[in-house]
Amino acid sequence: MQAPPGDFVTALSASLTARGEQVDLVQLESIRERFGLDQPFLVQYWKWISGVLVGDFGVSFEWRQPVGELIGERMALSLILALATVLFTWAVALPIGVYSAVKKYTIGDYLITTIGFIGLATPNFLLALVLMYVGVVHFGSDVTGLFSPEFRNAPWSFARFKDLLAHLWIPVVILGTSSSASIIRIMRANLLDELPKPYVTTARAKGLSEFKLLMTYPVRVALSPFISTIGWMFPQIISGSVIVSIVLSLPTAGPMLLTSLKAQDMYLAGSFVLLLSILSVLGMLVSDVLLALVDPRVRRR
Amino acid sequence: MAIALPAFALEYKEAPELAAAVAAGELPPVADRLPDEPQVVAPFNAIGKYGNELRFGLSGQANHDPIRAWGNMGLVQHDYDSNYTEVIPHVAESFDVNDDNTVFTFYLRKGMKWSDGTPFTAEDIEFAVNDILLHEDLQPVSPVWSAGGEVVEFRKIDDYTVEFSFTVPYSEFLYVLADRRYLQPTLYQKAYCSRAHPDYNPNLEAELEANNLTDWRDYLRKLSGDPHIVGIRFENPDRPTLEAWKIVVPYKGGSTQVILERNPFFWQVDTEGNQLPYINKLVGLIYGDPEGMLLGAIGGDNDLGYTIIGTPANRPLLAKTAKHHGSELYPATAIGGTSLLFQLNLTHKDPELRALFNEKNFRVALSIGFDRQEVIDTALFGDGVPWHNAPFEDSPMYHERYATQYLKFDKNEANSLLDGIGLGERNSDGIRLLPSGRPVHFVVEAIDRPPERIDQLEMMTQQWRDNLGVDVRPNITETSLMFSRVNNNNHDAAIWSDFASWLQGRVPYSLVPLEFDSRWGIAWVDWYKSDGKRGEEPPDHIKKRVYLYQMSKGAPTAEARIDYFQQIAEIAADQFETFGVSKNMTNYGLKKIALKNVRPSNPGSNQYPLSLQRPWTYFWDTESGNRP
Amino acid sequence: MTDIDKETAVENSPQATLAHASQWRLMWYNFRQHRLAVFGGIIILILYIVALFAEFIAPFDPHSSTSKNVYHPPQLIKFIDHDEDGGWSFRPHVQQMELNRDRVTLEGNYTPVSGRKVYLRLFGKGDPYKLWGKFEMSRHLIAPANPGERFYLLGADRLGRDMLSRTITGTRVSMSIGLVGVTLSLVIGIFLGGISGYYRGAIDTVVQRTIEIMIALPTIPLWLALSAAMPKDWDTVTRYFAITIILSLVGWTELARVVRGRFLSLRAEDYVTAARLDGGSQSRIIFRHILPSMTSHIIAAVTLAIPAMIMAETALSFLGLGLLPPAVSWGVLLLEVQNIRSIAAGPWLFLPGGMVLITVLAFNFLGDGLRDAADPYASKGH
Amino acid sequence: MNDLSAENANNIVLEIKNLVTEFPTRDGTFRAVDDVSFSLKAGKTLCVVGESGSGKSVTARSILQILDSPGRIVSGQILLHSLRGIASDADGPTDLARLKPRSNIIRSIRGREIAMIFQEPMSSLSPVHRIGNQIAEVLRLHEGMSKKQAWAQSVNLLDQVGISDPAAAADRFSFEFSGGMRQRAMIAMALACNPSVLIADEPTTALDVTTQAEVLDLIKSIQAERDMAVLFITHDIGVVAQIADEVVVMRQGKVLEQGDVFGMFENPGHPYTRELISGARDLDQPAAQRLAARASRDIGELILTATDVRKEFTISKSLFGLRPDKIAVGLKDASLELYAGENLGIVGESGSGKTTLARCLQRVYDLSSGTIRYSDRNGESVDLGSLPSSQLRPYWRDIRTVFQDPFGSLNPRMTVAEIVGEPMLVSGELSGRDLQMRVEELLELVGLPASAAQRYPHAFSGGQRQRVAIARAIGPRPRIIIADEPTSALDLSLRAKTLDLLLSLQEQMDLSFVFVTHDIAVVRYFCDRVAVMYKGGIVEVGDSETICSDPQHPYTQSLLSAVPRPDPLQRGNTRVRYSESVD
Repeated sequence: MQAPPGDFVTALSASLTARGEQVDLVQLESIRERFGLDQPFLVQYWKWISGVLVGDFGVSFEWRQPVGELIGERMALSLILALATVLFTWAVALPIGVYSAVKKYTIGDYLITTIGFIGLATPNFLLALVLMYVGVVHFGSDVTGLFSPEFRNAPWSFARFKDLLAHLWIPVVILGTSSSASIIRIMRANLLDELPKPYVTTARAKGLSEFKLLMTYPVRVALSPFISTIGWMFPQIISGSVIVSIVLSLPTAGPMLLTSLKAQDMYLAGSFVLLLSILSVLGMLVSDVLLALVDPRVRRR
Repeated sequence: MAIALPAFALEYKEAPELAAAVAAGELPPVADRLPDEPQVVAPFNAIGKYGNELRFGLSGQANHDPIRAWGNMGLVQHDYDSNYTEVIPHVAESFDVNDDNTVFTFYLRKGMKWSDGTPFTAEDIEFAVNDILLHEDLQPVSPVWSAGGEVVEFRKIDDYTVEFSFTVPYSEFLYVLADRRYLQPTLYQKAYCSRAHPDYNPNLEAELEANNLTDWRDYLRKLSGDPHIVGIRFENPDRPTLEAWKIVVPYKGGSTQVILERNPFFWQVDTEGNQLPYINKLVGLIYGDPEGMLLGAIGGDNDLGYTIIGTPANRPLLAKTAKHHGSELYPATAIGGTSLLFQLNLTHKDPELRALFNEKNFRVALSIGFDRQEVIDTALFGDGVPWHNAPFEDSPMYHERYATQYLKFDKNEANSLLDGIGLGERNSDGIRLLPSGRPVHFVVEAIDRPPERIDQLEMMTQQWRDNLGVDVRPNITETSLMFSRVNNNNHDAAIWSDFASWLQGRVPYSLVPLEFDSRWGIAWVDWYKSDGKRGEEPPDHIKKRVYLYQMSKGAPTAEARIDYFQQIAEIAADQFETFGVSKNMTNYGLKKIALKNVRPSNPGSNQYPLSLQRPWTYFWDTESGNRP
Repeated sequence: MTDIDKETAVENSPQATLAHASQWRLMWYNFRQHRLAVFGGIIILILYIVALFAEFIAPFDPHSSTSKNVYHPPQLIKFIDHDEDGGWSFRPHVQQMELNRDRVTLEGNYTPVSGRKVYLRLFGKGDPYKLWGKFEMSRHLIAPANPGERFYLLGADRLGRDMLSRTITGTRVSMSIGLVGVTLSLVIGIFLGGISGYYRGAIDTVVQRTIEIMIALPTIPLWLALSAAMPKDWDTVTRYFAITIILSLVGWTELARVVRGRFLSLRAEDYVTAARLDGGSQSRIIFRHILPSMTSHIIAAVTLAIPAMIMAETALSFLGLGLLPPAVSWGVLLLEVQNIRSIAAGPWLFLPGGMVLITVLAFNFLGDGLRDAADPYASKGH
Repeated sequence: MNDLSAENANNIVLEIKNLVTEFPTRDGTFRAVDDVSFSLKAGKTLCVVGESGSGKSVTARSILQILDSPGRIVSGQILLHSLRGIASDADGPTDLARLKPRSNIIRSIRGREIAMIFQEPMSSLSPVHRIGNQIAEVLRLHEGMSKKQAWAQSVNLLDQVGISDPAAAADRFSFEFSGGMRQRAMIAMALACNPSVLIADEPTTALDVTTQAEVLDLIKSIQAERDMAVLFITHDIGVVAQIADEVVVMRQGKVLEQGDVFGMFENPGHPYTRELISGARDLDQPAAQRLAARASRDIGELILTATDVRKEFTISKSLFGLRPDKIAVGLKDASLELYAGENLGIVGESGSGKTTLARCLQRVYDLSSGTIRYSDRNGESVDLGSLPSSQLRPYWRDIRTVFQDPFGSLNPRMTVAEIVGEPMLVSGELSGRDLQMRVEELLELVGLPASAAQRYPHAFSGGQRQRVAIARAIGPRPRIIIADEPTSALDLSLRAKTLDLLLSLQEQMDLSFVFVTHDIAVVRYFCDRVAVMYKGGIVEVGDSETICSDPQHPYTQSLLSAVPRPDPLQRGNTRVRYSESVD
């Protein structure tokens, strides 16, 4: 973050003069030493990190507020968006993956893989903009942001939660399309490995119906690699959500990260990157734990 | 227009919400809330109805302009009806200026109160000026507060009279007090803000600790706004203000909307004694990026707005969708200047490029070397007139030669001019060569917004390469990176756009290199800024212009000021340092048709914000009086 | 001597010709079965040819703009030309359109000019250009019959520049970024994957942990930080390479995992132990015995990595941190239409987005087909 | 139909008449089962024997219509005369062939009237479901039992099939069971609904000899108890001789001969049957060729001695991969001698450490402790155990290996010429024209046409690939060849031929063999001396004939008694069970 030339103060003076404010160089100098920006990089970094360990994420230069206050709700919303996308992806990818594996090399299979790839291939920021435009112009729906105006600053209540869900479907669909494509292919590959296995024939010899047999045995076995891939996909969803949030002006971590990076607001930007990374590592941890729960082989070995 | 009506003849009325509060005993009756003689304002269309809310949009990084557009409370303000050439009383009831423009006396309204009910007296102004503006921790103060090298001297004559005096004539000072950037005198209530002030609050250290701050200046900013950047004042809902609406949902990092509500002690009434403002609440929706704001506007979420969304490219879209939510196009007029100001770096560090740029014929060749009409038809959809960075014909400041010389496209003349200054040779790609054999190649610095400015630049550089064999490359970068390069004089050329109206309150930076905006002579700007300690001494013709400009600040009459500017423009026309592309044209934002008392148009530049129209007289012309 | 038993007499059924088939012929035989993969391969071949001869194939100079054609809609090529007296002749042409703009709302709309046609000619003369910066040429694949006229098969952008030419020119940058970036991450991937796969022990754990950390980092914020750190005054070419390096810095982890996985499974094969017992040196075992059987898998992994790179380039450009105008790539073209007015003014402006879609689809099908065909021995037919 | 008297015709449970099953493939339809007819009688075991690809397994699967796609029954009848259960309605037997594979009727028969067990113990049970649940599922499906009832019954069934502590076993997963226990669980699942027919598709092929013997006894006892008809599919003549009542011999989809087991073994009708039986019997005694060779030239001097060779494997490392915290002992202080020109056998069940010993002799593994003294051509002896692997190269030319899996031991991407020529090319001994000459000579030696040189491994059958592996082994004129179960992946008929080839090569090239196997018959045929291994240790060493006829160590005795003799007359001799002595 420190790499770009100049620092917060040069960015501040730039944005002010851009709007006709008259800011004197000497005044800028006083702001710089008040924020401790004139100290060497390592000193600043050490002060910040030691603060983070004890829960104080430093103060944002631009907003003169503790970073903790600023990013609190935004990180929570980022988490909600990511979780919603994961659930959406699972709900979509699982059945489609199973269908395309069972109906291998039929029209249905090719159709689904193509649609899946289209989801993977369309740049999601483009999809976001077009969806937003269509939403506003043709349906007149209030699309921007995660809350309609009256709920934006309201305390957390069930009504606000309902309002959140009403707005959440657009970003979730956009993010979901790109991630579900790869998951469908993984599920299909896993299932194709399991179908010819002998325990499937044993189950058939026991007299189970095809559908029941499919669901209880091969799908159940193919589920465990499926869950572990979700863990690996979490970071991808997090970073994808940054772009989509910027386009849709969502009150999540994305837009604020971009503006803080451009304003070179070090502590704010640093905290975001730190927390986003922790979030994705947590995602992977959760998926590993889930894997152990689902697959006895992992548990008992 | 503000006419002084005898206030006592009126029976005051107030908004229903306030009447209820008065009945419940939370508020004193309206008569006690208003000053003895409240300012009486005649609404533009008609007497309004009290109504619920008005919505506006804002976007971008720490952008306060759209919020403060609704209320700037200077002692005086520009007069909308005199096209901003005159200054009229505002917070001050009246004012006198001595005949040699050195002493300015202001008379306040008796009984006028802050939004928390405490009386507003000369003591508050004295505290704001002497204890904050001129406090040594906040030096140096902006040059506008001094004249002839001497800082302003402030004297409180009695509870309702104050006096500002200078050693030399400074007629422009009234325009400084009217400017939205210098509202310090009426910004700080002594009782409320003294807790943050070292001289008044003994246990300041403890309070700083409690708010985990380390510096009293941060505490002052948190309470009542940044003393240097007055725009930053909407973070504290308890801040006592004189504005028509006070902040309720503050503008903080990460907030998605800002809400301001009616100030029950607002000191203005309409001609029928109704306490203003008519509209109860202002809701500012914060968007992540300009596209989001445009979408909000198309969806009807912006009742009155022209900044950011009002570009020529958006106009067809705004026009088409306005019908769906009862809006109409709202003109944001131009007060002068050009859509793209092209500035070659005349104090370039590379001697060969410096010599080339300082050749007047080179600059003339560039100006007449591209087809302005083609650029206007393409990048500005034909909505433009070739023009340099100067006031328009209808402005008293108009200088015909400086505004219109070398505008006609003449490819052959341009090429012969270039041959004339020794650039006859060309390399295999057809690019002209400098005497040293180096190809004529340089980079123009530009920021990534607004899009139509980049389009104009791309077309100009394309035509220079094809028509003249001069290889100019645009380098489109992020604002802060461009400034860190240009301010250190490491650029070849740079572009911006400017509203050169040459009216008071703004340095005409394409005439005199006194601010870092004058990117054509950064070394000279350094020289003036450091009183000669840094930078480069400018040639005589620039020194003469700066002298004339300093004199214009003290010009006793408007005609004297115009004469000074005509002389400056005459010298600048001879030098022809910079050139423009097209007149700044009227851009169009959106306004709800049902919103009344709104002036037919407003200048696009944020130097003359909406507040000069007295937006507290706006009202919803619907039977419920509420937003449709 | 024991007699040659019955089994060696391999009758000359189709299997026989296969017997001599080397690994590559076998893969090709298997690959041909995938209709979709073959189709994908053809599209990619065409795209790379277009990328190679971009200047020739594009009808106009991508930068030349004309005010009369701002947001000009796409024109349909009509092949049969009916002249006045009812006769017809085979002369491909497009209907000329004219712009008139509403003074107040600046809304422009195009109306056909009756009787005015722009004729097209194959290999006609058009805007002069320098193929690969060296060969002075002016012939284009399709050019207007009489020079000076212009046609817009895929519409024009906000400066009246021909979208078809700009998209074709963009192909060169976007497709090559994918290639260069992937080769870079391939080299790193094979090297690190190989080491950790072959030597195991400490090296392996170290490499594995770095891979996991790299994957854990959310890419976009990382790119934001890296790109923000990139000095902005580099010209487009250095910026282009800096971006490919950034992309490959993150891309190699996937390839390293594939390579390591293959290495581990092959190490356990008997014929690798046999090769060691035959006295083969370390390098001979790796390059003569292990690597050949991995090339097919690496190719499959590569073809799946390229689309990810192309998508990344568009994402970077969107954030304004990738290539910037006046460079032309699909990412830049998408950046320019990343606004509401473009959606309203001209949906055809989103063609580059479509090109990204087609390319990624083609690469994925090709990659899938290659991966299935990669192991001629493992998959004994479907 | 054979000459059995009419009265036991009435207890025919299942009759197959002129069954034809086909597989449509890319290059034309492949007829796997061609006009097969036979019938199963209650309480009787019918063995279908044939080599791989003979269609025996497809026939079995056709009965329950669980053919892998795209296989389907073209014609013929499968008549089920089940005495009880839903199918025995008035109008006689139901023809399973006519039923649609997905119909309810066929499903109600599967697992209820006809049950089936399979060959792959490893993957025939789902790894993620508890054993108890997988058994209970059959009960709840067909008998409509409640969850609790079904669980109790499955614990009871596990007890019946001889699994110790059945209640705990029901709770565990398949990967926590040994091969034998898994097969018992499969049988328990098959018996759940007391079916009238049990189809066993090579259930013991993948098991060790001792475990196989126990499973065969289990099936025998259950059949007697429940008067069940058993269709037993195998390729092992020994197993047929032990358990079959009637035998059907199949080859390439056709039934060559069927009849009573004793009649069949006395005077086999069809020449192919004769060859099968004699092939098994020949193997069961010392090779004539070997005895002749030994007569003409006796065993030479000592060339390889391994003393107290110990090998430990680290299973899992501690957190930072520094100290191994869990180790498994692969080999416990094994000592062995090999004389020039001799065939030393190493026999033992899976997990006995015989392959580890072979790898240690060849120094593929580093030894944990112990020495391997090898005296080379000019008499100098060296301890291979202590040499670093870089100096082993010359010795790897004298001691060569032939691997077990023909498919895994040849590099699929190299031609036969490159594979066989590799040792000589690497050592720089030969190149170009003379290398090619040498390769063709070697191929001749192992009985492959010179034209095979340019072909790739995928063009050859298992037997031919093993010959290429042998050619590679003898390339650098070695003195010792360590063969790790080279014949166990081959069909019976091929096994003898390969062993004969090795014997003839021994004579021509003065080789000595270390032959690792689990097949006692091969030991008697090929080896002069044999070492018997059990759980990492050598329990007995000695002349192969004496050991096979008069074993001293109790484990060797139990091992030999478990081997199914290819002679029905020796059926049912007393079985010795070896209970592990506490060591």
